[in-house]
Amino acid sequence: MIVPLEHILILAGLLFFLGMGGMLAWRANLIMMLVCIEVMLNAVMLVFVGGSARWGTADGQLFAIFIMALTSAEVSLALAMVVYLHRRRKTIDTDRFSEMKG
Amino acid sequence: MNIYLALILLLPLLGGLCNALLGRLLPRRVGVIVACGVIWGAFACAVLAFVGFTGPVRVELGSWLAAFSFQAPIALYLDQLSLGLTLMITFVCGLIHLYSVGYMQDDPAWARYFALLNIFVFAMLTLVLAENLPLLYLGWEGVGFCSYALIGFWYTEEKNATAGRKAFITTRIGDTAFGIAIVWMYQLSGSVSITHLNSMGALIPAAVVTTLGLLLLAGAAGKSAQLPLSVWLPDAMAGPTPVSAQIHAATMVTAGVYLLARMFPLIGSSETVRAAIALTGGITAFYAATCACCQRDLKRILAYSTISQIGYMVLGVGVGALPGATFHLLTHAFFKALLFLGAGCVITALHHQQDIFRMGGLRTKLAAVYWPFLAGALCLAGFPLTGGFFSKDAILGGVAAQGGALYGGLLLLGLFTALLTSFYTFRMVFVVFHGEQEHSLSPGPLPQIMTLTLVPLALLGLCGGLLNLPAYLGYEGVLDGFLGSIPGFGGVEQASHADEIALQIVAATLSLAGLGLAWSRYTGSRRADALAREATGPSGAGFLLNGWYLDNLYWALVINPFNHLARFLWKRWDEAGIDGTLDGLARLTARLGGLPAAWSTGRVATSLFGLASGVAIILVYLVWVTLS
Amino acid sequence: MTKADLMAFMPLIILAGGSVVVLLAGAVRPGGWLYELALAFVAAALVWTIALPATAAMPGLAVTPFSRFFAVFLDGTGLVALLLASGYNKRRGIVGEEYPATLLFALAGMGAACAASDLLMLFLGLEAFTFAFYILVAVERDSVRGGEAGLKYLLNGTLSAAILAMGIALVYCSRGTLKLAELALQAAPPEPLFLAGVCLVLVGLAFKLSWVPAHLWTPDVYQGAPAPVTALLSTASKGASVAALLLVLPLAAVWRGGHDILWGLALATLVCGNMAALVQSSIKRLLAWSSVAQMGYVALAFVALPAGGARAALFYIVAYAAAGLASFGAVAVLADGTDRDAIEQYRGLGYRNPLAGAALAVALFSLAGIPPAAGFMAKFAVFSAALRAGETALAVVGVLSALVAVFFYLRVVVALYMRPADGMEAAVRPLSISEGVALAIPTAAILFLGLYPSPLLDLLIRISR
Amino acid sequence: MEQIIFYILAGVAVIGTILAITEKHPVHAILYLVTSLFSIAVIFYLLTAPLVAAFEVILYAGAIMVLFLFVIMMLDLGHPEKGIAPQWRQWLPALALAGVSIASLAAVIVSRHASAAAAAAPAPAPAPALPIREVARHLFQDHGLAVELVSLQLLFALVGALYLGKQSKGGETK
Amino acid sequence: MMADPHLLTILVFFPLAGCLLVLPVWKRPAAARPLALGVMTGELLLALWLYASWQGLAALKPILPGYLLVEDAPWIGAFGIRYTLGLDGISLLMVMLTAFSFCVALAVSWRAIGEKVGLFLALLLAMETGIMGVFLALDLALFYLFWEVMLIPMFFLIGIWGHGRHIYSTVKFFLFTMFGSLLMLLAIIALHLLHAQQSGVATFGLHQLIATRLPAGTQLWLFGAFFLAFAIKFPLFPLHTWLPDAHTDAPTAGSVILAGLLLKTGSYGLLRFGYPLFPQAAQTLTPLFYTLAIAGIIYASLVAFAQEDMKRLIAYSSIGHMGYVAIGIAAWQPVALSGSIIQMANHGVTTGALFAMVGMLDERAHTREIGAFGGLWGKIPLWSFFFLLFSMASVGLPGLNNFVGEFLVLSGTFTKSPLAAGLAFTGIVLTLVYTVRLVQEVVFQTERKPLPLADLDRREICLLALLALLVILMGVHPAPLLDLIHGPVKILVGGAP
Repeated sequence: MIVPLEHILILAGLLFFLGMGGMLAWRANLIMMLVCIEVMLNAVMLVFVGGSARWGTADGQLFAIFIMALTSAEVSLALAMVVYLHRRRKTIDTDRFSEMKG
Repeated sequence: MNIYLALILLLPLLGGLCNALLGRLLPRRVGVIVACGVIWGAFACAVLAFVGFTGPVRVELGSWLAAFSFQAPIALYLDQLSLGLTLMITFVCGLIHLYSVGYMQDDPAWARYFALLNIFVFAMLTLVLAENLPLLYLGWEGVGFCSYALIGFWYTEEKNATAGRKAFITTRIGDTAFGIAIVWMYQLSGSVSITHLNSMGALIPAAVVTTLGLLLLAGAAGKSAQLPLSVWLPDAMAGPTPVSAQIHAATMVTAGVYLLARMFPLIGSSETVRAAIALTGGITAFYAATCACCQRDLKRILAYSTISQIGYMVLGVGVGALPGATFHLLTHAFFKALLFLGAGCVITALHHQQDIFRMGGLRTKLAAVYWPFLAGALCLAGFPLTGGFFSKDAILGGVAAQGGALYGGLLLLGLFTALLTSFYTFRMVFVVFHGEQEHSLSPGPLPQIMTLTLVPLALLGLCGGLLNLPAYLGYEGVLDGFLGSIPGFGGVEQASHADEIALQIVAATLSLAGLGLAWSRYTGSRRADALAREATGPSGAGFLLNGWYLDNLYWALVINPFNHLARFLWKRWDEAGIDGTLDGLARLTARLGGLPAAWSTGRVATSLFGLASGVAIILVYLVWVTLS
Repeated sequence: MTKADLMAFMPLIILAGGSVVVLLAGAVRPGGWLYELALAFVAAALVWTIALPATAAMPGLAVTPFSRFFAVFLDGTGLVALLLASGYNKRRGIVGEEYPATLLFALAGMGAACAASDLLMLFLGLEAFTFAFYILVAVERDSVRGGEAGLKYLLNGTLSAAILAMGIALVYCSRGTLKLAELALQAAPPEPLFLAGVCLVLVGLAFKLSWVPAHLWTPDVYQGAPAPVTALLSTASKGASVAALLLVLPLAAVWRGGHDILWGLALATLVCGNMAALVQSSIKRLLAWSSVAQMGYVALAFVALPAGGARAALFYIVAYAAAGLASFGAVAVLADGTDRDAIEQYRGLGYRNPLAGAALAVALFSLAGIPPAAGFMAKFAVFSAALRAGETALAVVGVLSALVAVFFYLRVVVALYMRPADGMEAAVRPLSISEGVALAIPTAAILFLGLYPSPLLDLLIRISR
Repeated sequence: MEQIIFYILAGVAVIGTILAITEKHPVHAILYLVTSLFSIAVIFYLLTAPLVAAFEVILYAGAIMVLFLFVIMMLDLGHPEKGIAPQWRQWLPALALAGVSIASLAAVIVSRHASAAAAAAPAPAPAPALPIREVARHLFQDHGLAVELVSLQLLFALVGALYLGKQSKGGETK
Repeated sequence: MMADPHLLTILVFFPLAGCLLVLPVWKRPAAARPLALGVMTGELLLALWLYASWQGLAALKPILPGYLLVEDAPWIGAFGIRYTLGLDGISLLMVMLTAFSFCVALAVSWRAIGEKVGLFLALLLAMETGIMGVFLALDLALFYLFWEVMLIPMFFLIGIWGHGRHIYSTVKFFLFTMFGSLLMLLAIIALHLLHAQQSGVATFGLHQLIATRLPAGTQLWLFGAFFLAFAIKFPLFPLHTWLPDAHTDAPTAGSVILAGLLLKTGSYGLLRFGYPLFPQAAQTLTPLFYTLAIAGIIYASLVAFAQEDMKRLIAYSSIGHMGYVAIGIAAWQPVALSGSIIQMANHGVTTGALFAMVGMLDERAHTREIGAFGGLWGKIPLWSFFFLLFSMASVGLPGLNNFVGEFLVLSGTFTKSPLAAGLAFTGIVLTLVYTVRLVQEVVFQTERKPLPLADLDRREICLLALLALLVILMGVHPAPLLDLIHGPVKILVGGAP
């Protein structure tokens, strides 16, 4: 381990919650929300890789790789959704999609 | 004996049921014969029972209420008191039934009438013959119901129906007290048998006996129209006149007296109770007599006089003169029934005119009514040597024998009442039958059966004194001897012969004085003046005419508040209060439900915030838990 | 992988393979017997699971009685949902092989999640079916609401996935393994990092179970998605999530805080769900909020985990699934090609479509917890577990909110049967056979479980041991 | 030496991320993010996970970000003047929540209990770097089923994207 | 004679079977009506047959003392719930009342219900099963199940065939009863758990649970929950407001069953479960119980007096009459308890009859406003005769049935609490006040509005004559019924059997 695990965790936590904060704040732009999700997932991967290094097992790395795969699947679907919604409403402002409420 | 007793009860019941259920299908003649036949049949049975009577018997006919220690079978108890009353009731009612045949000859609802009349007799006999209090209560309520239904017999007029309702409710107020007394006695002794209870007197604390006595007095006051529950009886005259004669003069209204006499061995041991009973009776007698002096309605005069006479009986019970009270009960039954029936004749003859100021001079035209009526009036007024004279005197003698300030006062009151009685009785007789007939309508024909039934009653009334002649005449009264063996009846304090003779002289004088007063006022030249003055309503007459405004008092104190309270509770409490609170709670819940619903704004960001805040909260909680 | 393992895993393989086959079949012969084909696969998986009670363990996956129970449960709901969808989708113009194939994939994902023996498989399974639902929710492309619902589900779902993953990552960091059995063993005093991980996993699952405060997507998505999808989403996905939670919860078994967190979640969910449902005018939203509330009772069962809460939760979720399928199924049938959604529009429908109306009414009574419906037995189980665990206060809250719930369920029943249907006469469309079967199965299940729950309860006792 | 590189990279990653999520222009944001991702990739490498590092560069910084750019350009969203950046009002609660969370998480991470537990645990101090072969063996031997599942998921990502991307026949409906 | 305990199952589920038979023909009234009649009559005959042979059954001494028949089978083992039905004198009385009341309900709705007849009959039959179950269940969970099940048909009955604000009323009715019963459910479970802790036996059986020893506080809480549930059904003041609404807006059959049976389930539950399970707590709450019952009697009588709708008036009178039942139970004394039980049956018959009669009037005149009638004795004498009879029974005229119950209740209560009994006596007057008002304004006086009224037809005469016969018979000769309940009451009051 090059640095204590705690430092990696704090870095990852910082990134994770930055991403979360961004996602909450960027309600007007769907693309940016997806970007923020990527940031969060990256942080998760960082933790896994850190853990893997800490314990010397491959599971963490594998989990990180699976997350990558999942992310690609989700992003492709999410972007298709963006295209679909934009085509319908000419906007990617999520606040505009609030027909159902209550 | 069993079969007689059972028949005495069953015959009227069957007759009543027969008319009630099949009345529409039977021809009138058959129905009427059945109705009268069963009563006379009952009378025959009563006579047979009398003949075979050797001593008190208890007869159990079947089970009724039986749960654990509470045992109230259908059991009858025949002793001298109940036997005497049974004889009287079946006889008088039999006559009244016959009378009714004539009275109701044009009424299409005869079946209902006779059914109720028969059932009334059944209930009254049950009351008298009951061995236990619940069964007595059955008869007690049964007569109340029949009275209710018969007062409102001509139901289409609101006045009649209301009068029936008033009678039912007022008497039931008394019944409630009676009911409480019954369950109390059950609680004290574990039994509701009258004989058993009467033998319990010594074991029950005095205070409790007093309370019980007062409760029973309240019950009797309701049924017997004593103050303060007397208001229903004058209104009850709305019913057919034979009904008034049978129920509201001869039988039912005396049930209270019977009850008090029946339970006297138990309650008589309390001085307070006796005083209260005597006071109630005395004041009621006076009160009703004053009211009777100013009435214009023939039947109302008789009604008030009934109240007054029952007051005498209650007074008699109060002073322990039970034979006297019973004596007066019997004679009163005869002459008051007679008076009512006579009044019924007059009213029928005059096409349902009841205002005495529109009568007059009927003496000749209705001679067949006049003479029996006069006989009844003499009895009522206590004219010397009539039955009423002796029986009333027996009571007053009992009062005199008590001594003391209270009873002295009551004696004076009773004597004064006797004067009033004589006055209003002859006022009635003179106004109706004497004088000119300028106002009077011409009387129509009367069925013969109506006038014929008056005769035996008149004879009985006049000769009723023979039942129980005073002791100073040298031999024991028949009735005293007959009743003497009943617990409570014996050992009545007797005034000395001299006192009794003195008292009778005073009474006779008062009676004659009243007669004279009425004579001077309502016959001859002063008649027109007096009538005119009374017709316009002299000052103070309104007070007496309206029964001392007792009705108005009840309206103001009870009925109006009751109405308002009922409405208030319904609208303000039930609907606005309870339901309003619940509806408000429901609305509040719905309003609160709007909060979580409003949280769901429909924007994605809100739901993401929800998730994120979940994370934040849970982490903060974790820190708080693990690091503290 | 031995042959025995293969036999044990065959249902999953059937579903996964089936989804590909359906895709291919759709490509080869568009508009063919795709739903029937999919049905055949689901039925095959179902029959296989019941008929061959084999157990097997492989890295990441373990076929146990627990997972087999859930396999039956999920395949059953899937079957009903497919039956419902076949007619509904035709009426709504949703054509193509995507729907049945995705549904099969979703079932496979759920099956994997329930059979997971390590956190990786659990995560993948959960995300797989969530992912499938992203597609299914938005499958009605012509509907304005479908897209919106899809977007909402997608964004919430990815965020929760990230949280879930972070939780698993923290757990892994602190213990160095992903195997559930090993994680549950090292119980000792749990270190805070591990607990943080478990907490985040809990939040991730709270999203899937619609627990407050992660519930806000529920009404919107339920309303926007096609009714058969909602039926599946509200039942199978909840069931799989309960299974996942049951797998994860032993990790925090000795930690008192886990109980407290669930306590808070249960309270908030019970109150929030029942109250919000009170003011709804759309039937789907009403059912959605009610489903939030129902999950509150599940949470209550989890609070009472040491006192037999697991089997209460399992029974509850089965009972709820039956009611959910029946109610959303009836909504799917009664919507009848229109956008009928307001409760007011259901006036008098109980007479015009007696079977669907009766199914809806029975389902509502079950949801309200009134005997003889299964919902009553479920609430009975939950309340007895709660009381046994000493959670009297929460049980009383549960009871009182159930009273509130009775009111809004009755509103629908009142509309169905007691309000005159003036001015809303519509031609009566007889139920197709598939719809009839799809409604009859859950309705019969509701009544059967309400009157004779013993077999299921005994089974649950065995598998939750 | 490696430590210093780690901290520098960490700083770069954080700053890159902050810039990315605050940037109004989506294209710029993507570019900032790529920077951040590169530095994380290097950190992965330093943490003896070269395979993940490689995938990070290839897949994340490469494919996915390109996909983003592609969509941005396809929808013609690359106009910063049209973009609506979050207001302070929107940032505030978001950052508050994030701040609270990260503070709590940090507290948990550095708490005494945590370090004590870590010290107590028999930590394999010099974790041997896992060879890629080993990782691959794990991947396909132990997690074969997971790979299958993920591959199916990717397939359905394709299906779903195609389905949603299809022009509906009826054209626009409101 | 064979004492087959399955008879009880048949008794409970025969109507349900009838319901399932009626459902397929629910669109054909001509087929559904006779079918329902057959089933209900069969049920009544079965109940009467049981009654005819009760002494023979009692001699056989079944498992539980005091019971004539007991059926016991495992049901839900996981919860410890058993299918336990038991018939003793009290249950038998209630079973007869139930079977009879349903026949009455069917008879009064023979013509009155013209829409969705089959559905109506099916619901009636389903409800009969529920109510039978309530009166027979000896397992608390089973009892609760039936207790709730009977609500659903009633909910539909009022909601679909009611009039006026029927939806409000039916929802109110349902919510009120649910409120109480849900808390009772918790109490039942809690009691079960406490018993399991003590004895290690998981059971809901009444006779096992009675043996549970509970600390005073716990007992009070649990009894409070039971009491609330039963008090709502009773209904006790101030929990009564659902009743006038539900009665008024229900169809006639609904009112008959509500008054005749549903209210009885509350009192039955209290005396079968509430008091025996929690004797000390019941003792503690007795003053409260008295207070509420007496307040109810007086209050309901006052409010009844102010009513303008006949049905509403009778509904309030029901509250008053049930107050006597409540007092009798509160006294927990053999005489009073016998009175209460008899009064339950009496009230069912009398008030059921009154509701039926108002229903008949409503069918003809399409109004129930008291002010609209008057002088009916002249127009429809038969109706008026029966109405007068039942009114008099309702005011407790001796010789008619209500008197028996009321008097026994008051007698027994007086030995325990003279004050309570004394206050309750005032109710006798108040009852008379409003009843006589009703009778006078409807039956007597003159006609106020010309209404097209026809007198009773043959079916109605038969029905009312039967009821009248019962009213008189139970008033004059209540001994057979009192004998029937003697043993069970003795066991109840004596504590553990």
